[in-house]
Amino acid sequence: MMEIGLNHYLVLSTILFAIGLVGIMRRKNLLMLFFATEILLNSVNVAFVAISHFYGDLTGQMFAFFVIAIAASEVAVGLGLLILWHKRHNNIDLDSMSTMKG
Amino acid sequence: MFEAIAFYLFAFLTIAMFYITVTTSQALYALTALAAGMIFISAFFFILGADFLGAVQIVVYSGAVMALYAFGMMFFDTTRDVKEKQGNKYVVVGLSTIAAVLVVLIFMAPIISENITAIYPVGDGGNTQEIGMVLFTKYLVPFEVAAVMLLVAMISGIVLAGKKMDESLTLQSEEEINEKDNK
Amino acid sequence: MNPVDISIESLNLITLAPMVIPIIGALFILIIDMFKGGLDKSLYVMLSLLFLFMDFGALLNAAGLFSQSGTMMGVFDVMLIDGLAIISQFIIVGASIFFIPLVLTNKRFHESSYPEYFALFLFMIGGFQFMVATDNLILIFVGLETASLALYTLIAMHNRNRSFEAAVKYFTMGALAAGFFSFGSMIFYALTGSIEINQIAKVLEADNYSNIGFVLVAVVFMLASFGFKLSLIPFHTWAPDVYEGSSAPMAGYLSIVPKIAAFVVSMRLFEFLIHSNIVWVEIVLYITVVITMTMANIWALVQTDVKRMLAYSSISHAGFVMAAILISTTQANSALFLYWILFSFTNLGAFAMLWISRQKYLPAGQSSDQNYEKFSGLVKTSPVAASIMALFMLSLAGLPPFALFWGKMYMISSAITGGYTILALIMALNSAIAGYYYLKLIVYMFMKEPSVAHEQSVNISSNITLSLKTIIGVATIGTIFAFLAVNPILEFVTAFVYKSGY
Amino acid sequence: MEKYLYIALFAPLVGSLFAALFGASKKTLFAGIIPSFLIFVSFVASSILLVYVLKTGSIVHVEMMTWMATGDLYIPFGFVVDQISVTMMMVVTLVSTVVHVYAIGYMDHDKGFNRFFSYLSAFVFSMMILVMSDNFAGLFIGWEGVGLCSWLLIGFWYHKESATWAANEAFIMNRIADLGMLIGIFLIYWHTGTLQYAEAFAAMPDLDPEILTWMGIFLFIGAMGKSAQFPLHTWLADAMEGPTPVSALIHAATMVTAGVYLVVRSNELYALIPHVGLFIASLGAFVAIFAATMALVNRDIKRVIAYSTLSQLGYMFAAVGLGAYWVALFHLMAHAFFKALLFLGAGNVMHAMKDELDPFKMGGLGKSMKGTMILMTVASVALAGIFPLAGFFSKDLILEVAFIDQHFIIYGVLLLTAGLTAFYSFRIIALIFHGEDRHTSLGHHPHEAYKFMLWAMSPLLILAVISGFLFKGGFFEMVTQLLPATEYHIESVTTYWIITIGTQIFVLIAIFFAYKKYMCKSIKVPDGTSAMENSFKYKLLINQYYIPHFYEEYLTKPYRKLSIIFWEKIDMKIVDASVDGIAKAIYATGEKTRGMQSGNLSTMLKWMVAGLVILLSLAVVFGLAARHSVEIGTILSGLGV
Amino acid sequence: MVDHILSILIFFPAVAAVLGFAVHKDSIRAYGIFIAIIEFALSLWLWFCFDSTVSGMQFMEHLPLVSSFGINYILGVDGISLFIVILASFFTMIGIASLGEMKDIKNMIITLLFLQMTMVGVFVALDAIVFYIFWELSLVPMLYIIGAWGGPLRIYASVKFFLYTFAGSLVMLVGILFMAYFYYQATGVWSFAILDWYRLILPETFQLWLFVAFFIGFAIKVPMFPFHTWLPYAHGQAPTIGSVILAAILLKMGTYAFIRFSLPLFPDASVFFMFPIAILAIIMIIYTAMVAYGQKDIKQVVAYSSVSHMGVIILGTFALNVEGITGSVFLMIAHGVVSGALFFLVGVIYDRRKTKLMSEFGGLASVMPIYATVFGLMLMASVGMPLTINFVGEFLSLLGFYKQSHILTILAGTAIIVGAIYMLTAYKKMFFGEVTKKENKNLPDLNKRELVALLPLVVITLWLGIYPKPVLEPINNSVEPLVQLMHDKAISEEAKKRIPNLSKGVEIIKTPTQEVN
Repeated sequence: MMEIGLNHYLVLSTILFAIGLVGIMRRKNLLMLFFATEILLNSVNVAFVAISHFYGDLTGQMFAFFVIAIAASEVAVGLGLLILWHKRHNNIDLDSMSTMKG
Repeated sequence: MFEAIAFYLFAFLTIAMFYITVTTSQALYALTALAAGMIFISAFFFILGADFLGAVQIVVYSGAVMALYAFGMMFFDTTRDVKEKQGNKYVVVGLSTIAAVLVVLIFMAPIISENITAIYPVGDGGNTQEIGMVLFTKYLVPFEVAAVMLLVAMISGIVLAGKKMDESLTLQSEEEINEKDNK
Repeated sequence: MNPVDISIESLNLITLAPMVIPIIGALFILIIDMFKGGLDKSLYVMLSLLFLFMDFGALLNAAGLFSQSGTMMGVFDVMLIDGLAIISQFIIVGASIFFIPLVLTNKRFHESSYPEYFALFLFMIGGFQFMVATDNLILIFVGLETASLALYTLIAMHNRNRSFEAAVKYFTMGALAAGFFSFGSMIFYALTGSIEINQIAKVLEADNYSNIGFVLVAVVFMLASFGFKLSLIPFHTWAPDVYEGSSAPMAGYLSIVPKIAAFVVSMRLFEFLIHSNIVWVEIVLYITVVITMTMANIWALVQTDVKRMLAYSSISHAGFVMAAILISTTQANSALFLYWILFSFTNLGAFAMLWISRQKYLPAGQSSDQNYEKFSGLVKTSPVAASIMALFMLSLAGLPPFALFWGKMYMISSAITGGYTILALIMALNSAIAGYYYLKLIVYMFMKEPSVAHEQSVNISSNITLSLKTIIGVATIGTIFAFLAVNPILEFVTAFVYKSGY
Repeated sequence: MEKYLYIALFAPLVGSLFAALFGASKKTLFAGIIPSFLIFVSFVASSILLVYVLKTGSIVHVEMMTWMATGDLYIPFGFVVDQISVTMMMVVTLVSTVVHVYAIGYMDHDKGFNRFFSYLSAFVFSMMILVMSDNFAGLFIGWEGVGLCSWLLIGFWYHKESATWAANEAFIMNRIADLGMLIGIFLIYWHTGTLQYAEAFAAMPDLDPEILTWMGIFLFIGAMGKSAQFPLHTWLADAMEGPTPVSALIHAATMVTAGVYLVVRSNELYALIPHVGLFIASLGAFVAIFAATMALVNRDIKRVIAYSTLSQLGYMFAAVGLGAYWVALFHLMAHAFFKALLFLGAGNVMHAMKDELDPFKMGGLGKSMKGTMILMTVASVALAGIFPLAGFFSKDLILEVAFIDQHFIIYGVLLLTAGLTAFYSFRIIALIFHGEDRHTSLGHHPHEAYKFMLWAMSPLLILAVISGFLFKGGFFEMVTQLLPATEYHIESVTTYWIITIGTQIFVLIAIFFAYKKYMCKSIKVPDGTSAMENSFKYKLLINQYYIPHFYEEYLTKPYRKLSIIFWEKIDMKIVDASVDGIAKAIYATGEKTRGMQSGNLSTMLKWMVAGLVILLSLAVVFGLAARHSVEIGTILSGLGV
Repeated sequence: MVDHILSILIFFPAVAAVLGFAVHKDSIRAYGIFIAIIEFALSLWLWFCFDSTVSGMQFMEHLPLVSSFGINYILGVDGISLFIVILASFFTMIGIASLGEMKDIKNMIITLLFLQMTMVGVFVALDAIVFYIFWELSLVPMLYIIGAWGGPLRIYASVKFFLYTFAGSLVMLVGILFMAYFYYQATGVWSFAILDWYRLILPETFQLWLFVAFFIGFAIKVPMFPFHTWLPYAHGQAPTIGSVILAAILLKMGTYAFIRFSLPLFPDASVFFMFPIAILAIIMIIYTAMVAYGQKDIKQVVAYSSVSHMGVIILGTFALNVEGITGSVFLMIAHGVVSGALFFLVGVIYDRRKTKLMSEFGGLASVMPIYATVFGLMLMASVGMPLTINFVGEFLSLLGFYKQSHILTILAGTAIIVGAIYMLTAYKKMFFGEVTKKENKNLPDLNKRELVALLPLVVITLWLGIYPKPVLEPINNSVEPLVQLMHDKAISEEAKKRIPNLSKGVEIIKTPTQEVN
C-alpha cells in the first residue's frame, strides 16, 4: 500500500477520468462542460507520465505534452464557438441547443 | 514513504478539486477548482520526474487556459447560477460509476509485462534536455503539426470570435449584401 | 549527451511532401490576405485547387515510389507511406478538389467571404493526410485534432444558428472522443510501452495477448473514439444534426473525408487484432456493423429532410463499409477503398445537388432547408435536375450499374469470400430497406405535383454557376460510367492494399 | 382423294370466314346462302370420299403440316378418312347442310343472322376436325373448337341472361371433362410415345393394364363431358337456350355424340379393358333411364327433346361399353337423323308459337301445321323404335346386344327406357298437335314454317325412315373393317321373336298410354295445384333430381364465396398484409426509436458514454472469461454442462 | 454489324432515348414510333440471321468490364431468349404506337425506350452481373411509369413494386456472388460468365442454398405465390402501357431466369425443390384464379390471371424435360402476347369510361362488336383454346410435368377449368346482357390506333397457335442441350432419373470440374 506503483497512478487516472465523464454528462452549462473535457485529458496525462516513469521511457511524456497542446487548442476553438453562440442567444445553455432532432 | 504520502495527498486533492469542478453550481468555483486541480496534477509530474511537463502543465493550464476561460466567463457573465436541471441523475451517476468501477477493477491487476523495452530511455541529462532531444528528432513531425494545430486554433478563435461573424451573409439576401458592399 | 547526427537522406523527407504542400498553400493564402484583403473567393478557390493539384502530383509520385519500393518510413519512422496511406490520401485530396469549388455559388454565403476558410480547409486536408500516413498514435491524434478543429470552424463559419449548434455539438462530442482516444492510447502504451501500431501489434503478439482484458479495454476506447468519427451507433448522434446544420458541401465533405481517414486508422488498428483471432473484437464489430447499418437505415426512413436523410444514409454506409474491417481480408480492404471512391462521387453529386437548390430563407411551410416537399414535381419544372438527382439516389441505393453498386457488390462478395454469409445477407437486405428512402425523394420529384406554394419561392437551381455545373457533370458522369472505372480502380487498390500487407 | 378431303374439311371454314366478314353488319341473305352451299359442297366431297372408301376399302390419310414438335413429341395436322370417320363426316355434313338451309328461314328475322352462320359453319369445321383428325391432339382441337362454337351459339342471344349463363355453364362443365381428356392424352403420350391413333393403339397391348385402365377412364371422362353423361349432364338441358337449329345440330346430332365417337375411335383401347367398358355401359344405361324420367314431366318441348337426346346417348354408351362399337355408331347415325328432325320440327313449332315452349299452352296445332306434325310424328316414331323406322334397327339392336351379352339388368333398364321414351315422345306430340286448342286464348296464331324449311327437313325425314333397314347391312360391312365385327344374333329364334315383338308391343302400349293421357280434353295448363304436381315424384323429376340445385348450392356458391374469401381475407389480409406489415414494422421502429436523437447535446454525450460502458462491460465479461477460462471450464463440467 | 447486333439492340433505344430529350414534344410520338420500328426491324433481322439449327449461343459478344473480378460484358442469344427479345421490341413498338393522349408524353416515350434497353439487356446477357444490372435497371422506368401515370394509389403501388423486387433481387445478388466464389474456389479465377458456371458441378447442399437465394429473387419477379401481392397493385394502378409491358415482358424475366440459371446451375436442387415449387405453382394456378374470380375490377381479373398463368409456366419449367421446358418458354411468349393484348383491351375501355369496374359495363357486345370480338378471341386464347398461342405452351408445359407427377398435373390442369370460370364470368358481366348504363350506349368501337396495336396481336395469337414451328423449333433446339447438360451434371440418383438423358447425344462442353468442398 505504501509502495506507490504504476497501478496507483492508473487507478487515480481512471477515477479522474470518471469524474470527467460525470461532468460531461451532467453539465448543462457549456463552459463548465468544457472544464470536464479538460479533466478527461488531464487524467490521461497523469497516467501517461506515470507509465513513462515506470518504463523509464520518454514516449509517455511526449504524448502528455501533445495532449496538453491539443487541450489548449481545443479551448481556443471551443471558446470561439461559445462566444458565437452567446452573441446570438445570450446564453450558453446546452438545453437551448436542440433545434435539430429526430 | 514520502512518495506515498505525497501521492495520496495530491490524489485526494486532485480528486476533490475535480469533483468540485463537476459538481458545483458556481462557475467561478468550478474554474478555481479546475485551476487548482491542474496545479496539483503538475505535482504528480514533478514526483514522477517529468519536470518539463510539470512546468508546461502549470504554464499552459494555469496560465493560458485558465486565463482564456476566465475571459470567457466574464464575457458570458456566468457568475450567475446556471440551473442544472438533471433529466435523469441515475443515468449519469450509474454510467460513470460503472465506467470507473470497470476500469478500476481491471487495473487492480498487475499490468507491466516483461517484454517491454524502453525505446527512448531516460538518460543522465536533465529531463528538459532529453525531452528536447526526443521532441526534435523523433517527434519533430508531430511537433510541427501541433504547431499547425495551434495556428489553426488561433485562426479559428479569431475568425469565430471576430466581428465579421456578427452579420451573417448566409442569412442576408443578395440585395442586402450588395447594398452593404456599395456603402 | 551526444550530439545527434542524422543524415538528411535517412529522414526520407519526400514522405512529407504530400502533407506539407497544402499546409504551405494555407500559409500562402494567409499571407496573400495579409497583403491584400478583400480578394474574390474565386482566387482562393483556384489557389487551393492549385495546391491540391500539386498535392495530387506529389501523391502520384509517392504512389510511383511505393509501387517500386514498397512501404516507406520517413522522418524518424514517424511517417508511414504504405498503400493505405496513398489510396486514402488520393481520396482525401481528390474529394477536396471537388468539394472546394462548391463555394463558387451564385449566392453569397458567409464562409466564402473569408480567405481563412480556404486556409483552414487546406490545413484540414493536411491534418487528415498526416493522420492516415502514420502509425504513430501521437501523430494520428495531432493530425486528427488539427483537422477536426479546422472542421468545427468551417462548419460554424456558415454562420447561422443551426451551423453553430452543429459545430458546438460536433466539437463537444469530438472533445469527448479525443478523451477516449487518449485513454485508449494510454492503455496501449501501458501494455506495450509503445505508441506505434505496428510495434504494439508486435509486442502483443510476442506476449501472446496475456493481458487480453487490458487489450480489450484499450480497444473499447479506440472503438468509441473512432466510432465517433465513423459515426457508428451509438456514437453517431452528432451526424444528423451536424449534417443538417452545416452547408451542403461541408456535409458532403464530412460524409467522405474524415471517415476515410478514420477508416484507415481503424484498419491499421483493428486488423491485427482480428487477425490474432480475438473473438471479442469480431463479435463486437459484427454487432456494431449490423446495428449501425440497420438502425441508421430505419431512422433514415422517417426523416423529412433530405439532408438529414442523407446523414443517416451516410451512417448506414459507414456501417456497411465498417464490415470490411470486420472481414479484414485483402478483398474486403480493397472493397472498402473501392466503395469509398465510388461513394465519394455519388455523395459529391447528391450534396452538390442539394447545394444548388439551397435558398437563403426558408419559404413558408418549409421546416428545414431541404425537406422533401421542396422537391415535389421537380421533373416538371426542371427535368434534368430531377433526373440527375434521381441518378444519385439510385446510385446510393445500389442500383446497378451506377457507381455505388460496384462497391456494394464487391463488398458483399468480400463478405461471402470471408465466410460471413449471414452478414452478406444482412448487407443486401439493408440495401433494400435503404431503397425506400432514396426512392422517397424520387417519388417526390417524379410522381408528385409541384406544390403551388413553392413554385414562386423555390428555384431549384438558384445557386448554380458554371463551376457547380461542371462538378455535378463530373459526378454524374462518374456515377453513370463507373463501370468503366471500376476495373482500373480495383486493380490499383488491390495491388496497393495487398502490397501494404492488409 | 386428298383434294376431296381438304374440300370437305375446309369448305365450312371458308363459309364461316365469309359470313364472319359480314358479322357486324346487317342481315345479308347471301351470308346465309353461301355458307350453306359450302357445307353442301363439303357434304358432296364427303360423299365422294364415302364412295371411295366403300369401293376400295382403303383409307385416305394425309398429313398437312407439323403442328407441335418438341423433344420426342411430334404432333402433325394429320387427317384420316376411314370407315369410322367417313360415317361421322357424312352425318355431320348432311345434318349440317339441312340445318343450314333450315336456319336461313329460321333466323330470317334475327339481327345476328350473318354472325349466326359464321358460328354455325365454324362449328361444322371444328366438328370435321374432330372426326377427321388422325391423332388425339387434333381430336382435342376439334373437341375444344366445338366447345367454343357451342358456347358462342348457346349464348347467341347474348342479351338474355339465361342464355349467357347456360353458355358459360356448358363451357365450364365441358372444361372439367376436357381436363380428364387432356390427362388421358398425357398418359397416352408418356406411355406410347405418340399421339397418332394408329401407333398409339398399336403400342397399347404391351402396356400395363392398370395404365390402360387409367387411360380409358380419363378419356371417358372427356367423353362424359361432351356427351353430357351423368354427373356432367346438366348443361345439355340448359343449352336449349340457344337457337333451335343449334340445338338440332350441336346438341342432338353431332357434338354431343363426339363422346361416343371418341370411345368408338379408341375401341382398341377399350377392348383391352372390358371392366371399364362395363362401367361405361352401366353408366350409359343409368343415364338412359335417368334422363328419360326427367323428360316425362318436363314442360318445355326443347328440354324434353334434350333429355331424350341424353337418354339416347346413354343407349349409345351402353352399346360401346358392351363392345358393340358398330352398333353404337349405327345408332349414333340414325339418332342424328331423327333427332335433328325432331328438333327442327320443334323449331317450327316455336316459330309458330312466338317462342312459346310449354306444350301445355299449345294443343291442336296439327290443324295449322300439318307438315310439321307429320315430320315430328315420324321422328318420334323413329325415336320410339317402331318397325321399320331407323330407331327400330339401331335401338333395338342395342337391347339385343345387352341381352346377348347377358347383362340382363342393363337390358331391363334399357327396355324400360324404351317404353318411357315412347311415352314422353308422344306426350309432347299429343300435347302439341292434338287435343284441344289451348293457345288461341293466349293470343297465338300459329302458322306453318316456310316451305323451303320443310323441304330442307325432308332428307332427314327420308333417312329417319329408311336408314335403318337400308343401311344396316352395308354399314356393318363397312365399319367392321375397323371395328370388331361382332354379329349379334340371338341363338334361339323363338327368343328373338319374343323379345322383338315384346319390345314393340311394350313401346306401342306406352305410345297409346301417352295419347290417352294427353289427348283428352281435360288437359289444362298446369298451375301447380294438382295433386300430381305436388307429389314428391313429380317435384323430384321436374327439378331434375335437384342436381342443378345441388350444384348451385354446394359447388357454385361456395366457390364464389371461397373466391371472395381468398381475395379479401387471405390475399389482402394475410399475404399482402404480412408484406406490408414487415414494412410497417420497420417504419414504426424508426418512428419509435428516433427519440434517441433528441437533439440534446447532453443526451448525445450520454449515449456515447453508454456505448463505451456497454463495450466495456462486454470486454470485462470476455476478459474475465478468458482469464478464468480454465476455472469456468471446470465449473461447467462439474455442473454437467 | 451482325456481330454486334445484340449490343445495337440494347443500346440503340437508349441512345435514341437520350437524343429524344431534344425532340420537341409534338413530334416525340413520331420519333418514338420510328425508333421502335427500327428496333423491331433489327430484332427481326436478328431472327433472320439466327441459325435455328444451332443449339448454342449465337452472336456472342465479349468485352472485359471488370476483368480483375471476372466481370465481362458477354452477350449471346439462343432459342430460349431470341423470341422474348423480339417480343420485347414488338411490344414496345405497338405500345408506343398505341399511346393515346396523355400528359407528359415525351417523358413516357423516353422512359419506354430506356425500358426497352433494359428488357433486351436482361435476355441477352450471359454474364451474371450484366444480367443483374439490366434486371435491376428495368425497375426504374417501370417505377416511373406506374408512379407518374398511374391511378390514385400509384405511389404506393410503384414503391411496393420497386422495393419488393429490389429486396428479392438483392438476395439473388448474394447468390450470384456466392456462385462466383464457388467458381473461384474451384478454378482459381473469378468469373461471372454463365457459360463458365454451367461447367461447374456443385455439391448438393450448396446447390440447395444457392437455389433458394436465386429462387427468392426470381419468385418475387415472376411473381410466385405468396410473393405475388405487388402485382395486382402494380397492374391495377399502372397505365395501360405499363401493365402491358409489365405483363408481357417484365414478368418473363423471372421465369426466364429460372431456365437460364436455376435449372442448369443447380440440377439436383431443381429436382429436390421440384415438388415444393410445383405445389406453389399449383397454389398460384388455383388460388389466384379463384381470387381473380372474386374481383370486381376487370384489370385485376387480368392481373390475377397473369399470376395464374405464370404458375403454369413455372410448372412447365420444373418439368425438367424437353417438352415441359420448351412448353414453358413458348408459354412465356404466348402469355406475353395474350395478357399484353388483354391489358390493351382493358385500357381501351378504361380510356372511354375511366372506370374498370365490371359492374359499370354490360352489354358491350352490341355497342362495340369489334372490341367484343377481339376481347373474346383473346379471352379464348387466355383460357387455352387450341389453335391459339396459349394452348401450345400450356399443353406442352402440362404434358411435360405429367412425366413427373400425375396427381399434381391433374391439379394444375384445373387451370383450364378455373381459368374458364373467371374469364367467362368477367366476359359475361362486361359484354353480355342488356346495356344498362346510358353512358355505355354510345361508346365508340375500336379506333385505328387501337386496331394497329391489337390486330398484330390477334394475328400472332392465331398464327403461332396454328403454326408454332418457327418458334418452337429454335426453342427446342436450345432446350435439348440444356436438359442434357442438367442430366450430365446431376449428382444424385433421383436427379439422374428425373432429368431425361436425351439419346440424341447432344454435344456439350465438358471440362473436368473440381468439386467444391
